[in-house]
Amino acid sequence: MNAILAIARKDLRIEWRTRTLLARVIPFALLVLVLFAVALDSEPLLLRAAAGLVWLAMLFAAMLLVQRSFDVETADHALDSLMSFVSSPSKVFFGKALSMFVQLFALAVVLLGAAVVLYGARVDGDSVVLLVTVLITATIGLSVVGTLYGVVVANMSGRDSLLPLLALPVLAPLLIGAARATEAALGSDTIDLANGWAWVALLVSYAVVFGSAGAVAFAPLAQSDS
Amino acid sequence: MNAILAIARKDLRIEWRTRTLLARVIPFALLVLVLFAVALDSEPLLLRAAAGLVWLAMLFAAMLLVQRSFDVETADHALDSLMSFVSSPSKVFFGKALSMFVQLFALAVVLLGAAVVLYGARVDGDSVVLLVTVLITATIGLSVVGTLYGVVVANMSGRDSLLPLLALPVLAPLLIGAARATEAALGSDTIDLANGWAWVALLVSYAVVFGSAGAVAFAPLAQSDS
Amino acid sequence: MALGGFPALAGVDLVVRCGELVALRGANGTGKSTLLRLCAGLAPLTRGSAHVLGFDVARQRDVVRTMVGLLGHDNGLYADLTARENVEFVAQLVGAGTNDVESALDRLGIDSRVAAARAGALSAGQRRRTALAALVVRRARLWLLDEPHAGLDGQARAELDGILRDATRSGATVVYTTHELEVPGARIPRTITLSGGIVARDVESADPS
Amino acid sequence: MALGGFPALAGVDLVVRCGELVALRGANGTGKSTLLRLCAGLAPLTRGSAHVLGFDVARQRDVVRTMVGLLGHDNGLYADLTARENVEFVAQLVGAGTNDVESALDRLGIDSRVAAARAGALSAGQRRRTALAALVVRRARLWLLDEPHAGLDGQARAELDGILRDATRSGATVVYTTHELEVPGARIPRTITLSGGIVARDVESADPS
Amino acid sequence: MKTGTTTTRVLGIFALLITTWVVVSAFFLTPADVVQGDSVRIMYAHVPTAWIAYLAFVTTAVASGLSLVRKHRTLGFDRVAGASAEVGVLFMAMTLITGSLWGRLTWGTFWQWDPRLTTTLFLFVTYVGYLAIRRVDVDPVRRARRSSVIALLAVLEIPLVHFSVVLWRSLHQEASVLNTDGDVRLDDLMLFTLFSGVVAFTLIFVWLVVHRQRLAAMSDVERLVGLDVAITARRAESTVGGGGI
Ligand code: HEM
Ligand SMILES: Nc1ncnc2c1ncn2[C@@H]1O[C@H](COP(=O)(O)OP(=O)(O)OP(=O)(O)O)[C@@H](O)[C@H]1O
Ligand SMILES: Nc1ncnc2c1ncn2[C@@H]1O[C@H](COP(=O)(O)OP(=O)(O)OP(=O)(O)O)[C@@H](O)[C@H]1O
Ligand SMILES: [Mg+2]
Ligand SMILES: [Mg+2]
Repeated sequence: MNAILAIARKDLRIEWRTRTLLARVIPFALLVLVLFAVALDSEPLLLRAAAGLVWLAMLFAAMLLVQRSFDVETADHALDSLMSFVSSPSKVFFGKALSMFVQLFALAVVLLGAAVVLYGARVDGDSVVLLVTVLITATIGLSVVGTLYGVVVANMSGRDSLLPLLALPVLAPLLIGAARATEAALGSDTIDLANGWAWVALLVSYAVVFGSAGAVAFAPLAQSDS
Repeated sequence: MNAILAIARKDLRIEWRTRTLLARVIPFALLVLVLFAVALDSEPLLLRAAAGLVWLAMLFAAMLLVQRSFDVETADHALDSLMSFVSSPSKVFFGKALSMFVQLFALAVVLLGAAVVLYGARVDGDSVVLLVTVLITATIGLSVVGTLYGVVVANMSGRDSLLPLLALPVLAPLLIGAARATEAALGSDTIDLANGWAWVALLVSYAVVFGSAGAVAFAPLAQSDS
Repeated sequence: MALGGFPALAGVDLVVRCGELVALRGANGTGKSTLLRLCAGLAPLTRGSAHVLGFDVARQRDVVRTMVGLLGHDNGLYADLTARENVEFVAQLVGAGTNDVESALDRLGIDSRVAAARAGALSAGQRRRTALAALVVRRARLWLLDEPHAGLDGQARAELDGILRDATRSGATVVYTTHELEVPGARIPRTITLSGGIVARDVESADPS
Repeated sequence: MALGGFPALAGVDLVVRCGELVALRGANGTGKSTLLRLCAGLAPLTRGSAHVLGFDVARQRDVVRTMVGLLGHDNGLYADLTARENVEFVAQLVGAGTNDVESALDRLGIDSRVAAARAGALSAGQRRRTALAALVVRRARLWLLDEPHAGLDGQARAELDGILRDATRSGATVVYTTHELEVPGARIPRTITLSGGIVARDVESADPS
Repeated sequence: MKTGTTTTRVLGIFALLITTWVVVSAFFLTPADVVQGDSVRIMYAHVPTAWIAYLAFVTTAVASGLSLVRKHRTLGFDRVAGASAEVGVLFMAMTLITGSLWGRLTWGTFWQWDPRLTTTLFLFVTYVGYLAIRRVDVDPVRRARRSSVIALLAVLEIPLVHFSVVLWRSLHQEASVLNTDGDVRLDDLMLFTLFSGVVAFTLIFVWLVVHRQRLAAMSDVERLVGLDVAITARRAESTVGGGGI
């Protein structure tokens, strides 16, 4: 437990010092939202697609954060030693997933706020609970899958291009689930609250499956190549 | 001239050996097209936005290629020596931009083909000339801007997150121009062929401006920090 | 063991006793680094077997990993943490105290200005010293060091020799590689020379200090 | 000159003549690497001025760059090209021929198996040798080498000393840093010792070979 | 060296015979559909390729699991996993191609953003990624371990594809645009032909995997034989007693 926290704290300290999230990833994600607007070039369209686009931007931004999180480990081959400091490799997994969660959650809140401003999405009082639950469960799923695939490609050359290729198809169900649930929470006419909660259930099982897969699979994966 | 070709050849040889474009970036870009469809979740919408989405996917994929292109240079600090081998730094710029162009052009052709299949875009016989011209000019613009910003972030830590942040806003005009011109070539009802050629003129001047800017600015930028 | 089809090691038969201090020598590309990484469970074994501290490296990798401290050609530092924070992080994970951190930094001659600088902004030798400080804090049972002297100045080299000797005194086993020429004053208990992936020479010094 | 607010060099007053072979010494963090990078036009100059081969480093950076061959702590190799392709690439850019490539590889003891292996799959010393071969092909007028001996085995070190001497004979100027202990047999014409960012000692050997 | 044996040759001949029967039956014996006309004949290629792709990916997952568990046979199972995934990607590509041709004939477009089609595409890309990671040149044992984990995660997508239509409808209010299950009513001969197709493609799949796997095994053996030679050569490099430094 202690080790998990120490690792998460280390990651967050590096984040704080380099301000990657604040100064780069958040602006990048906002930029992506704007670019969607540019590419679509129509307001009613945007409003209809708002929830999906927010989560798509989250996915792209998450790729950057995951890459960053493992660049830090592999730049000077720190991951090899890190693995030798902990009694069980799964601690490294949960430590890194935890710091990832903290950062992604902050990002999700900002992006949702941006969608309200940019795309004119609306948040009602009674659906706030659903919205927060969606944010938390989807972000947990995103963190564990991101961390898992981050370590898969961690020691490979050209990992920048491999990570999205491997992780995005696996994240597609999460994208669909989170988008539909968020749509429900934002009061779309195509999907109601009850349905939104059904999607949340899907998100929860997604996070559980990949969380346990990650804990188990981390050890065989976290070995350097050269 | 010789040096430019030697540098481009070196980059393409590394690409051929690692198959980054073929095995990773192209599948990634296709995946992005699919994710757009999932996020938008509506077919008429997709058809309307097809051109914009293709170019947006190009932009994201280009970020990966640029990153890869400069990762190769900075992994072992090769860029410093490379700059000292050529008589003028602009040769390095044009060499790297050339290899980038070759790769991006191949990618653009594949993506457009995918748009035809997936989004139902249609290519008519008489607009093929416009389409090819757009592809070439926009890809040239993308290559020079990508290379220019690639070197800006080349020696910075956490460049994965910085590159899209810096380059994408600059590429926004290109996105708009290429999207509109492609729309015209694909025979949309909102924009006609003549208008398409006007956008091409814009793309050409964009490429010229950034091409010369890159040639001049490359030298002061390509200096390592540490 | 083979890397990418090329046999890096071609049958090293080698027993190192507990508490020994062993210098590994050999020309470039004879497989020294590969041997160390193998013992740390980081390189795969194609043929044969390797036991470290009584554990099989291939099968009980996780156990082996926790007992071995490896300093490779790279330092394994986080560039955005200061030198002190790097050592402190290791201390937290292995359960060492703040005193240990301070004394390790002190011993490696890392003064407070250097300790407070980002690891990424240190000179090559200062980074190497920081990595060594982290290794001291770690208190591994088997120390594997790949060219620990490279980049260190004369004073740090002398200090390093003292540290390695102290480690063996407290029961740890130390194996390190080096290309340094034999220095007249220094005495290394045992020198093993690799050549072409096998042990070519194994000399036990007459008077281990 | 200052890095991140900390003055790495505090007033080095130094003249190196053409065709000289100079060894730069000093404790870790005294600014040797910084000095070399400065002369190569890679580190910024905060105060004062530096002239290399008659050109101002700050103002005529592009000219200086093309005349200086720098081998830093890193090797500057492309991991996905083979050792030979790496040297060939340099040869193409500087206009050297295939013979030069072969003779450079030969001189550095890079046999055909090693030359045909990906640079990323070489041992530390083999990579260093490849970088040196590229430097030989380059034929710079000023050679700056940052710890060129680190990682090389005894044979390669001897070869390196020969190469540096040959370079000075053909009119090039060579400055290199080192932490090696003074080796009895070897003769270095001039040794400069840095300390605290200034020149502490400047010894000209009596009999430059 | 050859990769064929009597068994695989017999297998190959059977595959050929049944495929011939399927082709004849699909084009000449089975009736055209009332609604779709002759285009329904694509079904005999489309549906079996989809199912064989599933079979291939499940095989990959099983082989990967065994490769992780059976440590002394890691590489053997890993070869099967890799070969099977390659063939699976091939079949999935055929599903996509036949499907979109069929779509062109029945819907007038190559593609519809229907949940089954979309998830199929995701499945396809997932295994393209799997193959991409197998291409990265590392030590075989490490590659086996890494790709096994990915294969075990990837196979979870198959139920997603299969049940996507149901799942989507229960959760999604908008009815799916077009029912891909089609309004095809299958008579006995059609059904028989369809299942003959499945058998034929299964045989082809097995045949391909066996050969692909043997090819990989042979190059591995060659590598190991080469390794012995290389080890001898490597030992000869050593200068025993002489100075290595
Ligand atoms: C690119 C387009 C298409 C793709 C990617 C595709 C994909 C698939 C897949 C993956 C399956 C296996 C489903 C399973 O058993 O889990 C399947 C089955 C099937 N497809 Fe398609 N399909 C496409 C177009 C079509 C079209 C145009 C039709 C007919 C109008 C069609 C009719 C069928 C039928 C009848 C089955 C078997 C019954 C079933 O399992 O539902 N498909 N297709
Ligand atoms: N990028 C940087 N930012 C801030 N300070 C730096 C940076 N690089 C080096 N320094 C500091 O400048 C001083 C000189 O560093 P330099 O690398 O030149 O030393 P060196 O003599 O080469 O030492 P070594 O023998 O360890 O290689 C050191 O104290 C170091 O901490
Ligand atoms: N990742 C790899 N893939 C293929 N071959 C490799 C790899 N790493 C090392 N080798 C080869 O294995 C042999 C042994 O390498 P190793 O790094 O162990 O040598 P070393 O004794 O440490 O040499 P040095 O003194 O130069 O550090 C070398 O010939 C090298 O080319
Ligand atoms: Mg080594
Ligand atoms: Mg230095």
